[in-house]
Amino acid sequence: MGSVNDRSRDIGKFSEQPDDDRIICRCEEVTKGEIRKAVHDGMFTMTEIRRYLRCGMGLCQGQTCAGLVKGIVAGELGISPSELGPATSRAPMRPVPMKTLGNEKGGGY
Amino acid sequence: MKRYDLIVVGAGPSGLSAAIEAAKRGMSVAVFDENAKPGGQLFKQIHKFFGSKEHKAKVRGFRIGEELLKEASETGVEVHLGATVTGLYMKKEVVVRMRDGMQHWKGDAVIVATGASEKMVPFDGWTLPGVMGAGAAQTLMNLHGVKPGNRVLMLGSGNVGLVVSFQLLQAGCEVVAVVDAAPRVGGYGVHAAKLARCGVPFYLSHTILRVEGSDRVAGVTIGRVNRRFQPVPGTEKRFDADTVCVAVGLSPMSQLFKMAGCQMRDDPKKGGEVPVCDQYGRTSVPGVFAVGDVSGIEEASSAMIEGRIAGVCAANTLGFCTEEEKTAALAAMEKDLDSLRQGMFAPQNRGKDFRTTEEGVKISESLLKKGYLTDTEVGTFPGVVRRSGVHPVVECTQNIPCNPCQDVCPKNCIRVGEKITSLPEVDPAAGCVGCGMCVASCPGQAIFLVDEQFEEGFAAVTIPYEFFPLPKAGTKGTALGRNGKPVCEAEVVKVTNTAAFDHTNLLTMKVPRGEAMKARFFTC
Amino acid sequence: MQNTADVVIVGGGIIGCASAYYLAKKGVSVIVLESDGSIGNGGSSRNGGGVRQSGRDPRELPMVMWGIRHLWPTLSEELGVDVEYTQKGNLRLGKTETHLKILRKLTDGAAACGLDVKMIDGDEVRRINPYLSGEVIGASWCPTDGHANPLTATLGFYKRAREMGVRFLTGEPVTRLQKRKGKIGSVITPNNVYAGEKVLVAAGYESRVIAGTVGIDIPMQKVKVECLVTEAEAYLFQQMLGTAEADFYGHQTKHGSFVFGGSTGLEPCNIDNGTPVSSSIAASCICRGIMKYFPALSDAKIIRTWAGWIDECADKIPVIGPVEEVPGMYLACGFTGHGFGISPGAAYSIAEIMTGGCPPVDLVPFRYDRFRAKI
Amino acid sequence: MARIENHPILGKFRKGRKVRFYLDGNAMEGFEGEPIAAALKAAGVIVHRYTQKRHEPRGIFCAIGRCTDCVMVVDGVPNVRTCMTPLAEGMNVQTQYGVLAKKAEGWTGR
Repeated sequence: MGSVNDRSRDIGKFSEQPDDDRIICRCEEVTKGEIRKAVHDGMFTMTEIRRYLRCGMGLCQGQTCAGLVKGIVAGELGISPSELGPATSRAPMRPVPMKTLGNEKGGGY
Repeated sequence: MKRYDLIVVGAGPSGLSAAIEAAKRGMSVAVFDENAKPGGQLFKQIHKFFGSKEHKAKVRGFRIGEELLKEASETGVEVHLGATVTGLYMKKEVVVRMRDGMQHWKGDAVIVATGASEKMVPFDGWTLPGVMGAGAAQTLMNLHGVKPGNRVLMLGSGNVGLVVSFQLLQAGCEVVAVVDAAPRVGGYGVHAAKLARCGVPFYLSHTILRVEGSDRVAGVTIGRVNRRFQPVPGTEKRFDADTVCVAVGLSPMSQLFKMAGCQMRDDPKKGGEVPVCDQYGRTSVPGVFAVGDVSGIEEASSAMIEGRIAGVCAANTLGFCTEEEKTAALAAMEKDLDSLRQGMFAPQNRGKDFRTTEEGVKISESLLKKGYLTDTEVGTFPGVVRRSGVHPVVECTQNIPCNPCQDVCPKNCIRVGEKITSLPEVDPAAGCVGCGMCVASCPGQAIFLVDEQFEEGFAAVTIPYEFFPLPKAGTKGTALGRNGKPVCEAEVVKVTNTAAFDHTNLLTMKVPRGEAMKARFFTC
Repeated sequence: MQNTADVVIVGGGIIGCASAYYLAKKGVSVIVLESDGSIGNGGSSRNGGGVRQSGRDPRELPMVMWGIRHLWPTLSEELGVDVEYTQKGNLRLGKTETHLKILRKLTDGAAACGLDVKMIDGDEVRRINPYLSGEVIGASWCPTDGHANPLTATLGFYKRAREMGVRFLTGEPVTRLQKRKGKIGSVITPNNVYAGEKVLVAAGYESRVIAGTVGIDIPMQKVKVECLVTEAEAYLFQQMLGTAEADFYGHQTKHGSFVFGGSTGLEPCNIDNGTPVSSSIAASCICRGIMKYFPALSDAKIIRTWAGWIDECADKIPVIGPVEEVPGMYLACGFTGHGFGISPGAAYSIAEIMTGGCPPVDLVPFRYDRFRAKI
Repeated sequence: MARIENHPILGKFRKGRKVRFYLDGNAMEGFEGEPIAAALKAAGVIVHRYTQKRHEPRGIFCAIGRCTDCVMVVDGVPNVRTCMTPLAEGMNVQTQYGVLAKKAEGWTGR
């Protein structure tokens, strides 16, 4: 994300589409319409979209929907998905119960 | 903190291969994998692999997995299963969940081989139980012995969609259709042909309009799409299916690299977000490597070589082998890798629209649109000859990197030549003894033995057969054509199987002489 | 490209976004420059979501109390985004006499400022929150404290300000400020030069470097703190929680996840790899901290951890207000890890003072030149 | 029958001993050590949970522990990935509604 991103640039008006009610993020049940609307609310990056709508922040951490969301956001902004840059990835890579995560042993602990 | 010379994340084909090469050179190597069994996706791959001897061609995926595991254990690689790497932290520290606790390890080098996950495409009803990834279906039937459904519609005609469709048939499911929005079959034509002759219909330029059902899949409606992938009204077709499998590609599971601060790139040709790597798999973070699908989606065969290359490279960087040893080892590996990356389906050719083969033969439009060669087209390919006596008919019509047919024939009837992607040619003069090794070895099941002088008025056609129940000699039934439609009555005259065939039965059927070049499957 | 506005704000975190919003409400034209690719990608989205008064330095109390009374309750409606503000009280827990001593001191100070906060015993604590372990022997209890969602609150201010015509530019790192004829003049980035009558620097720790380019230094340091979040769980409680020892702090969110932050004690020494990255030991440490207080949460699965830099001021309260040495320049930084709850009040005050109005609370305690040697 | 008795390539599947477990209180049979999801699938159970917001049914989707669509309440613990969790004798498996083993107050639809 090296280049300046003007958040006031004209991306056209939001218009409804017939498949807006379709679920895209299966975990958090976020629809295509919600994602498209969020772009028009100014959420121009994958990070902002995630934080605004929670898509990709559920149990699977975006494993299934990240690419789909990216495509929708890019389409709405009129850019190529690769220009959007990656969403962040955070540990743990799989859900870990608190009692397990808190139980450090071996390997020096 | 415990430190290894090399930590490998993922015990799939590429990860194990990397570990083996490193351990061979004296490195202490630990491999962590979250699954209960090692081998990654190899143990779900029950089909025979393409390639050459060097690539373990004609060996079934799960057997390659077994060989890799044996090699890993012989070279002293520590493989930890049920060990989930939860993060790749600063200074190449790996935190692993093992059972009820967390372990911290460090590696002087870390090779990440976490593989890929299935891509998805949303459609109305895609969240209904019964819609699943093709890989999920493969896991259920090939690992757990449970049928994913009874009547399955496959979305996606790439190699995964085609291979899994065939495996569904082998598991006893019905495949009601293979559907793809693209205008042409994406995977190898030989994989499509295996399905088509079993009667599976192909719907190219079609998409799923909706999946019906309240609590589970109760039916699927597809429709044709125009060039802009928009549905064409009035072309709807409904299937009574209980399962939909989605095989629309794979995307690298590259999260660990992002966490480790590696420079990333979104590359559609590699399947998604991948770390920026050099030819040895080195990422922008020194000592962190990427191999296999996580560095870009390819076949398991190339993933294994990539792994070996990174293993050697890591050994060299850390002083476990000299520059000369590295150069020598890599030369052979890079040659093998290069030969796999040739032909129409090579990574660099993705999306290209080939009309003729390297030899200048026109590619079958019917194969690309319906999954089968027409009876008239088949004679234009160099593997298809007609002569007296038993002889192979090789219906291999695209340039793919594969040559076991050439290697297994004791009489040198079949020639691929130096270039592994060339179309196999059948030498009309060579003396075929009808051993059937070529039929059983062809990973694409595209070779048949034909004897047009079998009996007065009758020909014998030998086909590869990998289904249960297995017909017995004397069984009367129907010969099906390449398109899966009945051609004529047929009688099984012989069914053979030897250890060398590895579960590919050779079924010889007697058909009227005029149908010898049309009959390609048997049903009763 | 119009690079001139009445006010140029350096920093697109919650302070920058909220200030832009309150300024825009007054009809002021605003440009916001954010160095990161995303809005609010610093501490604004990496905190525990506390909207609390208890446990704060008495100098901060009037501002945060005013914000909780006047701004937070209607913020969701005002911004058109659910900021998930929940005002169900704050329990600051203690397990030892030493803890209780710390808590009593904080409570006495806050009560003297007029805050409704008191010490309660272990049984009373468990009456409010029955999931707390028997190890808890007492707590401070402030019923008007609460929590909100930092992600939607930050982006909500941004969204509303943008709708009102504020120009936001991301990926636009400010390299220096430039004075002109003794006053603030322009704001310079590698790509552009921006000019404003007034400039607000609200760039977290980076404010120190940026203010330094016009000769102003704020004594603060960068401290990396870490948080984690569980999967969504059944609803257990609605209070904001903290501990005397800062083992952990956090709450259960509207969608059911528990968000907790905590301390390993190594925060000032932590490093990163270009972005604030979790350390390998913090999440485990926070889990152990939580389970001592909440045995019921031991099966809850952690799905994500994150880290963020906080701009810790030498005396642990922020710098808010004008810089007389550079007329036209204003500072809002050094929030020391408790900037989220106070942000609407701080931003509202900033907007008032930058437009010649009267801020609702006295800004003198937050002066940029208040720092003195101890002897 | 959803179990593959004899596979043309793989032959007979090696399974653990037969065990009894419970789905929403009803006794079921499966093989020890196989994923809970496989045992359920073999028994014709397809719906694993109903979602929090829309109350829609979900089942096996990835089968390798990535998508978490197949989660259920197992021995009282919600959000357990049934495709990855080995079946054990006497396990108490429950359909998950949102994050609970029963429909919350005011739950509409299924």
